[in-house]
Amino acid sequence: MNSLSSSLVQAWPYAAAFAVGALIPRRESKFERFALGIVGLLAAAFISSMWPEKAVENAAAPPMEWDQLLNLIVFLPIVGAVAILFMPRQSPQLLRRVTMVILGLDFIASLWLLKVPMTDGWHFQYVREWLPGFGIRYHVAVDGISVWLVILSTFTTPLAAYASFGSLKKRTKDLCFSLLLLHGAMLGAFVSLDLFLFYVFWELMLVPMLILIGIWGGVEKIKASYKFFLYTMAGSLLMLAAILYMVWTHEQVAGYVTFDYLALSRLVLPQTAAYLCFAAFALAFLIKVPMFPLHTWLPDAHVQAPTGGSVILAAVLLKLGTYAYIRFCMGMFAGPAYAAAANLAGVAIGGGILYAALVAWKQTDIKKLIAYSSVAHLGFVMLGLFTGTEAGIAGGVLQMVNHGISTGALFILVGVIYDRRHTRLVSEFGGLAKVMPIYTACFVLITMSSIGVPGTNGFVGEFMVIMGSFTSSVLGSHGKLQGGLAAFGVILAAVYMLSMVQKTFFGPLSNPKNKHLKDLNVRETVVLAPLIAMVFVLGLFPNLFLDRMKSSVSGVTARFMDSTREFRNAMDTNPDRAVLLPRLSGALSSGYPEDPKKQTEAPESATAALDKESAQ
Amino acid sequence: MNLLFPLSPLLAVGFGALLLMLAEAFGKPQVDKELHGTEHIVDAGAGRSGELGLGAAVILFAGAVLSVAVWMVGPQNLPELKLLEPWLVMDRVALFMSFVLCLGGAFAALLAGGYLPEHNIDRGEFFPLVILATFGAQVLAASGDLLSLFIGLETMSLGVYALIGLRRGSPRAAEASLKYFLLGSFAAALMLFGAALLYGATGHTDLKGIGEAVASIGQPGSTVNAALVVLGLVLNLAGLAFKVSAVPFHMWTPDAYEGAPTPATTFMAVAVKTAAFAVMMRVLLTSFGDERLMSWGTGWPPVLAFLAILTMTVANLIAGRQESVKRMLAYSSIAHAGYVLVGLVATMRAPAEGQASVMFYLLTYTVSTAGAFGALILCGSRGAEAVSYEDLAGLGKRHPAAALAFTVFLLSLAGMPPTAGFFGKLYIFRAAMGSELYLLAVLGLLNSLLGAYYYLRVIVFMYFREPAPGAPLAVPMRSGMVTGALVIAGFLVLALGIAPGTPLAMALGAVSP
Amino acid sequence: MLSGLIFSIGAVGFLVRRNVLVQLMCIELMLNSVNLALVAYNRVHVGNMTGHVFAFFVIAVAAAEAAVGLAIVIAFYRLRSSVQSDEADALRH
Amino acid sequence: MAGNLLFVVCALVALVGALGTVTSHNPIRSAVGLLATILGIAGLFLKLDAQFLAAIQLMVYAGAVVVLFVFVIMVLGPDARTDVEAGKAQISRAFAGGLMALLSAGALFLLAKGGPTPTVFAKVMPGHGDVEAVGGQLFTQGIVPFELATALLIAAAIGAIAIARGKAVRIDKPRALPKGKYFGGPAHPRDVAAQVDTGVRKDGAH
Amino acid sequence: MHTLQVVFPDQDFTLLAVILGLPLIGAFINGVFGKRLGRQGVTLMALSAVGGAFIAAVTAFFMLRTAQGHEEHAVRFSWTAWEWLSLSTPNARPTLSVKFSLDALNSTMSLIVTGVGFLIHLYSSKYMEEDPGYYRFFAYLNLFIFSMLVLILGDSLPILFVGWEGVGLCSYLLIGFWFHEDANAAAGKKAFIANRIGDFGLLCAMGLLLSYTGALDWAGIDAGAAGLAGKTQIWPLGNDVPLAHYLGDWLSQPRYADRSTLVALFLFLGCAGKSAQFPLYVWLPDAMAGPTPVSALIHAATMVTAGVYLMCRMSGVFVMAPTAMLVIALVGAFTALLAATIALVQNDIKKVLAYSTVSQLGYMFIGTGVGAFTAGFFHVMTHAFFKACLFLGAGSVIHAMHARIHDTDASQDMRNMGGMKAFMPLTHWTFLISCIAIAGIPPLAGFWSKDEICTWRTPRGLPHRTPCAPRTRSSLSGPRGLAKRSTAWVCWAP
Repeated sequence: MNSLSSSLVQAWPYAAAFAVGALIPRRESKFERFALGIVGLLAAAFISSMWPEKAVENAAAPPMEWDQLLNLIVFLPIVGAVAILFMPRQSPQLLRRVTMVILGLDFIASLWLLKVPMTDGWHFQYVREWLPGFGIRYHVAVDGISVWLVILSTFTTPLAAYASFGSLKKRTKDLCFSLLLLHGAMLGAFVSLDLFLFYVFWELMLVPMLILIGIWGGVEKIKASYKFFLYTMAGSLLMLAAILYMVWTHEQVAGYVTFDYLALSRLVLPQTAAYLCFAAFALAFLIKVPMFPLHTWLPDAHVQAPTGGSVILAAVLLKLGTYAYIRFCMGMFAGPAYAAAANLAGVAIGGGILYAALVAWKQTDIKKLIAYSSVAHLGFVMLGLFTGTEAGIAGGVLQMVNHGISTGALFILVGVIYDRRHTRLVSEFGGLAKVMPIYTACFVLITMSSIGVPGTNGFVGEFMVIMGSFTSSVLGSHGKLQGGLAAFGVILAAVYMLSMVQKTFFGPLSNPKNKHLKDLNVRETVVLAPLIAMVFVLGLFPNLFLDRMKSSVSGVTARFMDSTREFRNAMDTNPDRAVLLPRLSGALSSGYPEDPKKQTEAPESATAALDKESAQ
Repeated sequence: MNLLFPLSPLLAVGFGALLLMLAEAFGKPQVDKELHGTEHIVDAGAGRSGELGLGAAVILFAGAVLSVAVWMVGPQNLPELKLLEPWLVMDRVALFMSFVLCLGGAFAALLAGGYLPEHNIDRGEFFPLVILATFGAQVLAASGDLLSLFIGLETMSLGVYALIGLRRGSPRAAEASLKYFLLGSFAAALMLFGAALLYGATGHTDLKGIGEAVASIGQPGSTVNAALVVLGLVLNLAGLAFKVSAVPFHMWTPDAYEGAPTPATTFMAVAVKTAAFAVMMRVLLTSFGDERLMSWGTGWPPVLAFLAILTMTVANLIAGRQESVKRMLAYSSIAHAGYVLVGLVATMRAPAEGQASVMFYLLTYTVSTAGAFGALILCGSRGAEAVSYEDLAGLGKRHPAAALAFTVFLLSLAGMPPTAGFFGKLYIFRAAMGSELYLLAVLGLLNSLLGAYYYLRVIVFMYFREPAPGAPLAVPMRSGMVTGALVIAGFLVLALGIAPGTPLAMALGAVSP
Repeated sequence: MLSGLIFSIGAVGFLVRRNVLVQLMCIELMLNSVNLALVAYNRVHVGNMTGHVFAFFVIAVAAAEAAVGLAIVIAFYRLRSSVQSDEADALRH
Repeated sequence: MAGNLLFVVCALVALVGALGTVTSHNPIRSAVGLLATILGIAGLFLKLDAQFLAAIQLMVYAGAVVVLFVFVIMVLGPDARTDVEAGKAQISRAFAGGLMALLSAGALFLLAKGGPTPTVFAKVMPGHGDVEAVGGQLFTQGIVPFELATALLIAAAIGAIAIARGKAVRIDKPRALPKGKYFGGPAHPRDVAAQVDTGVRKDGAH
Repeated sequence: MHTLQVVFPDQDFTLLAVILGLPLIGAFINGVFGKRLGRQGVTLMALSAVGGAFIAAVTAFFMLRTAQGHEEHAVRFSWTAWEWLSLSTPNARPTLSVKFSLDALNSTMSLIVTGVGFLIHLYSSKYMEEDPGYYRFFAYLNLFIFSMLVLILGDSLPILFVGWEGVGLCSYLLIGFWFHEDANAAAGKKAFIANRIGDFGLLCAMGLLLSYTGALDWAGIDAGAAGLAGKTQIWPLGNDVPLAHYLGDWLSQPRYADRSTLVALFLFLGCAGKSAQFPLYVWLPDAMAGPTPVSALIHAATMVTAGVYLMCRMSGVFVMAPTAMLVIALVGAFTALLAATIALVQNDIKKVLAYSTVSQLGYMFIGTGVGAFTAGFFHVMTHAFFKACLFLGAGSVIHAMHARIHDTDASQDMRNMGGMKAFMPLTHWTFLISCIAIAGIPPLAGFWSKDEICTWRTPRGLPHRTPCAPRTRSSLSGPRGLAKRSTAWVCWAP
């Protein structure tokens, strides 16, 4: 009895949160009330369970890491997608339910990842030989950076799916299949630590996304889908070439063949090759991000994709580029990445933050505007990564999550009016605040988050990135200037977003077609509620997130600096030979022999062999 | 001297052909007399394509299984095989190739079982011919002597000429057959002259002997005429390049592929090419595997590399402009020949890896291409083939399973993971990297981007386009055999993409015992 | 040398002429020249009869090829009433 | 020098025959040219101590192949000689032929220049090139290709028959509409109508 | 008092949570449930929230005084809510907490905000009675009070920045409150973007401070102020100038600036945006599109003075940067003069008052620019009262006019007014008193604060003080004239 009452007392914040959530809607719908209550409850539970003190408690007795968990998370949707193939097309309701259940389960499973304090290094690691002869292994693990992206993905995809089910009524089977496959592939790419595995997932994403754009897209869907596919593939093929080259060189130097990220990150390539490989990787990732001037596929893809596709594209898919940049470019090519950072940061600012913002300003299509704002936001993310400071990188990662949430929400919101009016031109609207007050409130709120008003999520990431670039040593003497310019981007964000909001929602209700637009329906509200909740959770308690990624970020940063130094040393000694670094402090073992049997004499002999070859 | 087992892959196929021929000849035609009266000459095999196709497939699958079995036992454990040398070198490479060839032939037979009745080409001869051609291809792949090479080549080619020409009512088929025949025999003559020159220069017709003689060039006491050797090599290469349809010698390919009945096209694209590559590899490595001839400055690699680049690029560029899916697939098969050539060039510095990559690539290419043509067959019926992109519009909606199968095969051809094609390409380009042919690898990879474009186009049409109102719709046929072939091919494509370990090991084991 | 000449004539003829029959004959010419070369070379390498054996098979194959080739020509002629290989252009359209 | 005389004569006959084959506008004349070449080569075979092959050459080529050609030419009648060559195609063809001629000339020149001349004939073994020697090798070492050649001949036979035979049997069985859900079945009611239509759809061939 | 000190210890001063929390709860409840609460409920909620905050602020003020009574150094109460984020940079790893503190400076300011804020709430509960967006209005107002309190109570620059942007946002929402008209929404947007330009400066200043001092909270900045002493290279931007070879030595010579000057100038840019200094003053007159109480609260009494507050708060940085101070003083003087002269020719009563505000803000900047931080801040306080009074008076007049004219623009036009003394005596007298105050007539508040600014004699020996003083005096004449004019028009004109 006593324990019951005490647990009741402990439960009051959750109860209160539930009550507040449940009280918000003014409609009759019980489902809506319940769902919003649950959102409130979950938000409260999330905050309290993630509170740093709690995490310290957990650290004392870390719960067991179930090494199959990542397999479960990745393959649940993929298996689900295959299962969908064998379900009857004639009963869309069933297909939708199955999809939602799978995505929901996946989300719940991914929350389990948070149980473990994310110390530096890898967690939930699972390694299995796949093709031993090729050095290809199935190697998955998360660290403090990827765990958030996994959760972002499992969090937004169900929402996107739920939103899509509201507006896309045709070809449900294809929709469910693509969503699940896409989801699984994205998760796989976030957790894989084997370059081959990563590449497989990276490419696997293309087709379902292509289908999403191509089947339910707008007028120019085919052009957009080609553009999306070919751009991404062009980059990734060069990356494949670089991967193969690295694997081969590694084999020469270390004596065994492997695609493992951890093993390859110890490799220092000859100078030219290092820069070329870095360029190939970076190109692949920067296309995906996308960074100016490789961004031109994105507006098309966004504009043509259906709401759910846009949400996933913006929220998760683009993050793969930025994530992969941290993981692979900075992890494996620290030296070139360091050298290129300042220039790339300039591009990220000039082309991303400033240029994209200016372009966004001139857009007449709301969705295109948001797409360009995506480019600008991702410019911030990339800038954060280029700074090479902990603040910048952590800010960048956080900004990825933020962008996922706020831009995802914006796309859902645009989808709402598109469903009603089948147009997205700003000029078609005006004064919507009068007929759709709740919608307007949500839109303005998310806009504020998108332009980085403090207290919402957008601010935290941008702030950290800007602070990071002001204090960056990587950017050298440009850092402060670049920080200042990035800060200037904040103004532009306000300019284009607010202009659009003003023209769309305020002013007189000029277009008679808008007179009878319906406000948000239950489904849309339910989809938006968790996103809005997260806007505030992230804005007010960013430390819940930063705390988990802290040690990973500092590890990544430290290793970045260390291996840059090592790279320079190696280049000073002999720029034309490939060497294998000793394992950096803090890096984890790849499971391969640390010191290949000929470690002591190997560098000489391998070098000699290479010299001979290059002499030929 | 028990050759029964060691030679079983060849024997099974050869005797199978005879058996099937007899079955065809003495079986009872199943023709609906009421409908057609008796004014026509009735083929013995008429109306029985189904069972004949099945039989042929069974025979060829048996050949494939036996190849694997012999591979497992290992030719080095079967001393009887030495008796066949130098005519037939049944080493593991040959066995692997034989496996691939039988597989390709079996697919062609299965597809024909569905295709022929549907398109009113009710010709029982098709099946013995397929098997005989496969037999020829096996011989070709295993030949260790220019003579057996020539015989194998001609067996295969004559079979294929006939396969193409089988559809008698169609001028296109006759034309395709004629073209293929003329150019094919021209190429054979070129090759033959090359062989004669080689013989003249070295006094040997067995590849190994030629190799030894070639290696002795420049050594004191050698009487080998280098100019003759080079000319012979060039003529041989040209002849083989005709067969694999590498770019300056590719002119016949699209026409022949398009005009032929699709199962015959499948066979040509799959088996003929595989066998030609197998023999090309063998000739180059056995007879011209000399240090000097294998090096970049003084040997054939730059020539082949040039051919490879030309083949990939030109074929991909032209393929993108085709309006007929079948023709597109024809060009795509040319482009794939380019990728295989990259693997061949890679044998320059990484012989084992290069060979293994070529072999594995041919396997993946076989299943994907057979699947793609099969899917194309499935999409046409009643004498109407789905030939243009427009025919396929909206297929994804009307016949999702057929479209899905097509998509999988196309993705495999485009080299998207996790399909077989991806692994094949990966291996090829890895071998190229291992040979330090970076530029070639990068160009190849960029070419697969070009390739992705037109494969994607089919997918786009199937899923994203609606058929124009009133346009004729492709109605997939209903054929258990085609379906079966697709299921098998699809399974292989995915299996080779996800767990290619065993075949990879087999390919690698074949070249490095 | 002579065989080379004949071979060249055959090859050039094959490329120049567009009468399918003549083309076929040119191929026969080429094969003949091959035979000649083989036999001649066998006089150089007199250890065995390889060249002769080879030539023997070439003759056999040539005959088979001629048979199939003529069959194809007849089939083609039936459909198009022509033996010009230029006429074989239906596939281009 | 009777031998050399034989060589010159035969070679001339063969060359002239070859040229005649290529240049003649009448297929019959081409065939005769071919025959001349064959005869000339047979003579050369004799000169090269290849009696057996010479006989075979005469039997197979002169006896079978040329006859076959002539037969076909007769079957085709006057159509066989419509050899109008003009226009653009002619130019490209001439170009190709010229290129080939140049290439072969170059190659021959190369051959003539380089290396020991192949015309240094070795001393002839007794029995070189007679039936016994060739047959011996054919049926001992050469048994494998010999067996393989059977497959070739079967293929050629079937192929030639299959291609050249008369009209095909047409079978137009009325087919039931497919019922399957996946492979083949109509998933859309419109397809049912469409299937009826496709009966008269354009043929795969023009 | 002692009990209070036990309940609210110095370092865990949860009374601040009360001060902050009440308006926030008010805003949330009014915003989300306002429509269901009804008019009475909303009024009650809003007023009690701000009233409660005011009472708490008064309590805190007196507690601070009591505590200060027997302490040598400045007493500071602080309350840490939670850790917000951690910024790890190569040199420092400051952890930014959501921490609030109360000292002499902001306790006064919090009194103004909650006090004047409460009065204006009270005023608007009647003024806005007829408006359909009643609940929305009060939600915004409460949110504004909350943001303003965050701004002044925050213990570090980022927290201040949260409030800083928060007030900007509320200002945006309130200016565009009647969003049905394009002009209003546009004015809101203009205000927000102009403010953002200021925010840009503030962001840059934060970045520079972080890299020079390694901290962003007040104590940390003071502790690390030594880091500001050096010089930094501002030209060339990178390692060298591109094409320097062709451009001549003059361009490629490295140039340096004081770090403190850079920081101070960026801070000033931030302050100028918020406090409507030249050239960022443009938004303030347009902001008069909002409801009059809003103008009173935000654009006169509280928000616009945030810039001055920040300058006072960062005085430690500013005194290290004499060049920046000179710039500030000059800009302040120029703004004061410019705004005053513009005001002279305005006819819209609210615009007149707006320009007067700009001009007064100019004074404050002159004050802080010459180092008279106390004087500047004193003027903030006095200005808050008389300008709020003026605006509320103007609101009353407009309301009355609107009842007759039914046209928003016309009802604000001073030429349509006159002789109102007869109808609205109370308004007349209060308006008059405020006018006298703003004109700096001796017995009233305006005199003392202006006098303080003008007569500032600093022991720090700032070199530029002397040339500034005459300007200051000359610009004083402006507001006098304008205040008189408006009074005359409104009250006495026939």
